[in-house]
Amino acid sequence: MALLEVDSLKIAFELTGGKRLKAVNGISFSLDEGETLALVGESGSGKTTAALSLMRLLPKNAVIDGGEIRYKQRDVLTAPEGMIQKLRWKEIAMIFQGAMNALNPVLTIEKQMVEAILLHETVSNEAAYARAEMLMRRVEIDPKRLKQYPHQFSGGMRQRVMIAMALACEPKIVIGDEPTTALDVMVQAQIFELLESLKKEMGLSMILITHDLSILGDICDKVAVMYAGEIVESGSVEAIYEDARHPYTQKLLAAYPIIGKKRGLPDFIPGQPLDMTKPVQGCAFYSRCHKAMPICLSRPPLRTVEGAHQFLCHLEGEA
Amino acid sequence: MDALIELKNVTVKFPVKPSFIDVLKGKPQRVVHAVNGVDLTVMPGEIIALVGESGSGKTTLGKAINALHPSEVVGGTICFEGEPIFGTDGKLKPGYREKVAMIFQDPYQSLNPKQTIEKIVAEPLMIQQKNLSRDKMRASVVTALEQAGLTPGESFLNRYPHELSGGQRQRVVIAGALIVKPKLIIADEPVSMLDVSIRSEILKLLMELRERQQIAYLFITHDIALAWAIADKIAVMYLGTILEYGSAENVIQSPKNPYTQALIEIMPKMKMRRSEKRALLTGEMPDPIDLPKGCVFQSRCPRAADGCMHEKPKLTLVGEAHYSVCECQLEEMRVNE
Amino acid sequence: MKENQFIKQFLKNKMGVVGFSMLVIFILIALFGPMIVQYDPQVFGERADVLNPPSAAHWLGTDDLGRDVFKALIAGSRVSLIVGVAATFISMFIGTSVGIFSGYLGGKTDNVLMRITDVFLVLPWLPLMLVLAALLGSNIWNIIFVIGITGWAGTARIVRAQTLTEKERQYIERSKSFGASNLFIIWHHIFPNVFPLVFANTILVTATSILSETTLSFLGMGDVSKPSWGTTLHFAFESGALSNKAYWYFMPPGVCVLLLVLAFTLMGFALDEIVNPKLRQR
Amino acid sequence: MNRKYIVKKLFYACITLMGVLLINFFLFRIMPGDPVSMLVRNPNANIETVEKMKAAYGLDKSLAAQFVTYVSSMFIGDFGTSFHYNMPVMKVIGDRVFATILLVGTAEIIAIIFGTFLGIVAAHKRGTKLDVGALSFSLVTYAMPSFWLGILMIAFFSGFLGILPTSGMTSPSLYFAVGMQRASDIAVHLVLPVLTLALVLLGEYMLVMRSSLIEVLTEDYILTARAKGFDDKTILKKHALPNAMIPMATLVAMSLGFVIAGALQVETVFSWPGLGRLMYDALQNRDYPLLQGIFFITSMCTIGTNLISDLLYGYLDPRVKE
Repeated sequence: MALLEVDSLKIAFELTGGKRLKAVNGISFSLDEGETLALVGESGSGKTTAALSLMRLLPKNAVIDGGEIRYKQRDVLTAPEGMIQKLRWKEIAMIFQGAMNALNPVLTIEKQMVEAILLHETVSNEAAYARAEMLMRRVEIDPKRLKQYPHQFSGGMRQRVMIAMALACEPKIVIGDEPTTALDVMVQAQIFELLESLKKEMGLSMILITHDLSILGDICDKVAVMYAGEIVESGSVEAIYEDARHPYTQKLLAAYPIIGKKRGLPDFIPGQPLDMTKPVQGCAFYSRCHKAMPICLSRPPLRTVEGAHQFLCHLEGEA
Repeated sequence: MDALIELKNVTVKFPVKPSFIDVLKGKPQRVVHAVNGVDLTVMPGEIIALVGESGSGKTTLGKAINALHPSEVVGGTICFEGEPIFGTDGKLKPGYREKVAMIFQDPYQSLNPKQTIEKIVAEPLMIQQKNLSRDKMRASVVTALEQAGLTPGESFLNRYPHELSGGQRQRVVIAGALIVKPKLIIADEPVSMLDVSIRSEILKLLMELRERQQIAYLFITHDIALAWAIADKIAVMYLGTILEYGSAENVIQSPKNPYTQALIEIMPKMKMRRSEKRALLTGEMPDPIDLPKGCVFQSRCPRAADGCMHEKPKLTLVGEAHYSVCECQLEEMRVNE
Repeated sequence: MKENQFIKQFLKNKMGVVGFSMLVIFILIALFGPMIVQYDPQVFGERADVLNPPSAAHWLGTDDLGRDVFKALIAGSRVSLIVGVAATFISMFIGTSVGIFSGYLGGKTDNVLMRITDVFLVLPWLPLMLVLAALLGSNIWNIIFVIGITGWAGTARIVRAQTLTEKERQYIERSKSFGASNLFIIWHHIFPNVFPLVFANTILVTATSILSETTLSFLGMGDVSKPSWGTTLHFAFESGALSNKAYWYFMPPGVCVLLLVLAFTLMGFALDEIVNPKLRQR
Repeated sequence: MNRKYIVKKLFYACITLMGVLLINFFLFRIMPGDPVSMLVRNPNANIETVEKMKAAYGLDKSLAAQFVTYVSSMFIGDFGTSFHYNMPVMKVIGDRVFATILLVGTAEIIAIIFGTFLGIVAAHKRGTKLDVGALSFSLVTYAMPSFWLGILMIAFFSGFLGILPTSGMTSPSLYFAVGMQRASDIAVHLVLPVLTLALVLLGEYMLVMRSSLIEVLTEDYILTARAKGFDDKTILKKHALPNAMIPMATLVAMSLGFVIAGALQVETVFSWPGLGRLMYDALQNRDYPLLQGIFFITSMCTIGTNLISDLLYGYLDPRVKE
């Protein structure tokens, strides 16, 4: 049984002037225990909105237009606020993008870590502090630095602190929202290695929100590629890397320069992302697709390649 | 062919603003060694990629070539077409800024939100050719916009940056550089803030401009794979020092320096490698205030020997037009099958 | 943000619209009022006219010298507005220049300018004004000068802080890379981008300036030949209108000051919410 | 907070102090009507007398020497003799300090408590009727000249209701009263001036608290706190307020310095025998030594509170490095 299931979730934002921005348009995915799923998409694809909705952290102007989120068979969207507060951090924790702003600047790291432990668990203060120290050691930071404030850490260190904090209550699922985006490649690799080992150690499930398709091989099991609020293709990382079927996925994969491949300019996708405040007719990728046909102006079907590998396209899709 | 730009032993040292107490105590002035003795030559129409992590001094070096630092913090000589860019009086030679333009990283930040596209693109002319008539200026702006792929140029003149997409903005930035008809463009991470799907579009434009106008590029990037894709030569920088330099093929396919090897090693390969072990550098780049005595990379180098701690290694020829400060192989390297 | 967008946002803000309408009314009164209603503070009324309650002849009654309170209010509106706006102009000019140059040039210039600003920030403004007004004499231009010269320090600090953010922007760097001079950058890049903040601040400083003028005049430092609302209040208080329960004498000028200052404050707050995106209502 | 920051701020405060002294020195040097120039204008005064006079006031020395004498006498608390009271300025001021501190202190405490509270409530319930009400109230008190508010208070509480005294600090009939009787008499006289001053301050505090808190509530770390499972109240108390209080605390500390001088309006209206009233009288009487003394003292207060505000900021915000 899946740990987390999302079923045709739809989310819109109500903007000033009566406009509606449809950020997420009916996405479905599931996450098993110990599994890592990547939600991949470029800016405006709705991936962060989707992630925030899993913990019901959406801003006030967001409206759920339909669909369901089930964690351990319980409905998340309709649960009372008190239940959700117990779910947060204890069951599902989050590593935010840019830990500089996500950490409270006037509180010590220790305080921010311990408060979460004390909120969710009935342990003594000493035990909570001891766990904080243990966590710091685990993410390879001197526990003495618990007494320091966020601004005293480098970017990579802050992200490690954020990871330690996310693990404080031993959650089942950790959501990483672009956890390495602002970091250097070397530090990014270090963070992924750390996450990978922590995952194995603690049997964590993870959802990785990222714009970077190229890093999936380091840490993920399966991928959902998002475009304009929809999942256009999903499957195992191998399937996406080696047998991508959706034209967007294919083109996106070809947009990365890869060392070892033939030298030369990578591919690109002409045009611009959709204006999500306007209604979409048919396939959302139509205007930028190099294989667009007249039929693409009607809704594309969801096709299954094999197993969990699915894509949303009128074309049969050849590798 | 004569070199377009030639750097000889270029250093950039920023004095650290001393605290009040330090002044009272008479502590010696501390210095950030951002760039430490770089030699580099750019030929006309050549693309050189300067690769390094943040803090490696790559952007500082780019700005030094663009004469953006006050001349007193820059040491060594920078020659443009054989002539030093600073006169003996420490002043920048006139006309230099029309030959060397810079493109900045963030297309959202490098355009003034209060200005129209016309004004943004015309800015270099407003500064450098104050007597130009309005009509002529507008004609140049339109030409530059169209060269940068924004057609028809007229339709963009009265628009504001926030009305454009990220890719279009970066094209505006490029148009603003083209308008002075430069021979060298220093491109500081020109595509790193853009969505991956449109990056190559911008890169393609830059390559086309080189073909058409013989523009040389100093391409500053943290992404060694990108450098591999577009550059003729690659220089790998660490802590203000070039550790390895040579043709893209040589540097990528037979890297001699352990740091280059580590950088290549961690680049995404678009395949599963979760179970594979790999050589991963630990720690972070040290503070450029107190430079280590020997090799700048010693503190993180898995192969650092005693000699590396004491003597500063020099770039030496390690292959055909291929230089490196050392020739150590990291273990577990599997470069380019 | 483009101008028409800015206006649209402002029109959506209830506080801003209310404040703006109130201000327009006061400006109309100040502009045309004195043309319609003649008032000469040197002409006193008959003994029978002293401290009369409101009547058809005197809509708001008369003061202790038999002068019409309503007419005094109309005449005072012009003085209060002129002094408030002119003094603000001086404050903003000094404050913005000091702030921009201090922030942009940095280093020693910044240090010197900021230490001067510190001095002006801590000088107790009301006593200083009183002393200066006493020193220079009570004429309207001196009052404008005094309020203007004591009110710029806060603005300088705010503008400096904003300039510090502005000067780190990449388009400044870009401009420098083309060889732009400091003045070019300040004029083309820094000023247009700190302007919205300066504008919002101007409105709030105007409110303060009007209050300062009223206070100065109330304390007897006003220009008696050009009586403002504060002057009227001064005479009301000195003549014991309070103990005589001559509400028509001391209430209306105060209400006028309150409404005018409120108009500016409301607008300033509305502008602040537009300029400072973090305060914007989602 | 580190030592560098403290030393730097102390150093700046000293520079500011010197600036203030300089202005104070020249301002009163060019004021018309100092005793010597008064004498010079007198046709009967002979040159000898004038010279003697000048020597007595040190006016024959160079400007720099005069300044040094002036500064050193300021620091030993020698402000000269009041023309009007014919007593040392220090003594005259000393007699009045208590009244001002009592007035300002009480008003500040009330304003801080209610201003902060209202600001928090308004920000927390942003957009509701409660917010609009609190906001309107604050904007109105903020826009009101404080002396006029005082007049309204007098008109309402004394004139209309006739329940509270309108002026002074004590009743003439109880002039010689001591102990509880005196204390309660002062307390009754204190109500209106304190209320007036508190209302004026409260408006500003509420507005600052409100916008500061609203700004903090949009920060990313508030989202983190929500993600951790805290309820709104805890987030407000433990995460938002410690940040939002920083500008508030520094503002309060800073405004404390201004209030002492700013109480002048309220003291004038209520004939409260404090420093403000004293200053106003000194100005009317052209009592320059006294004026200079008060000016110096109030400036010192502002410099002091400014320094406190800076240090408080350094203490509350760990990000302050230098």
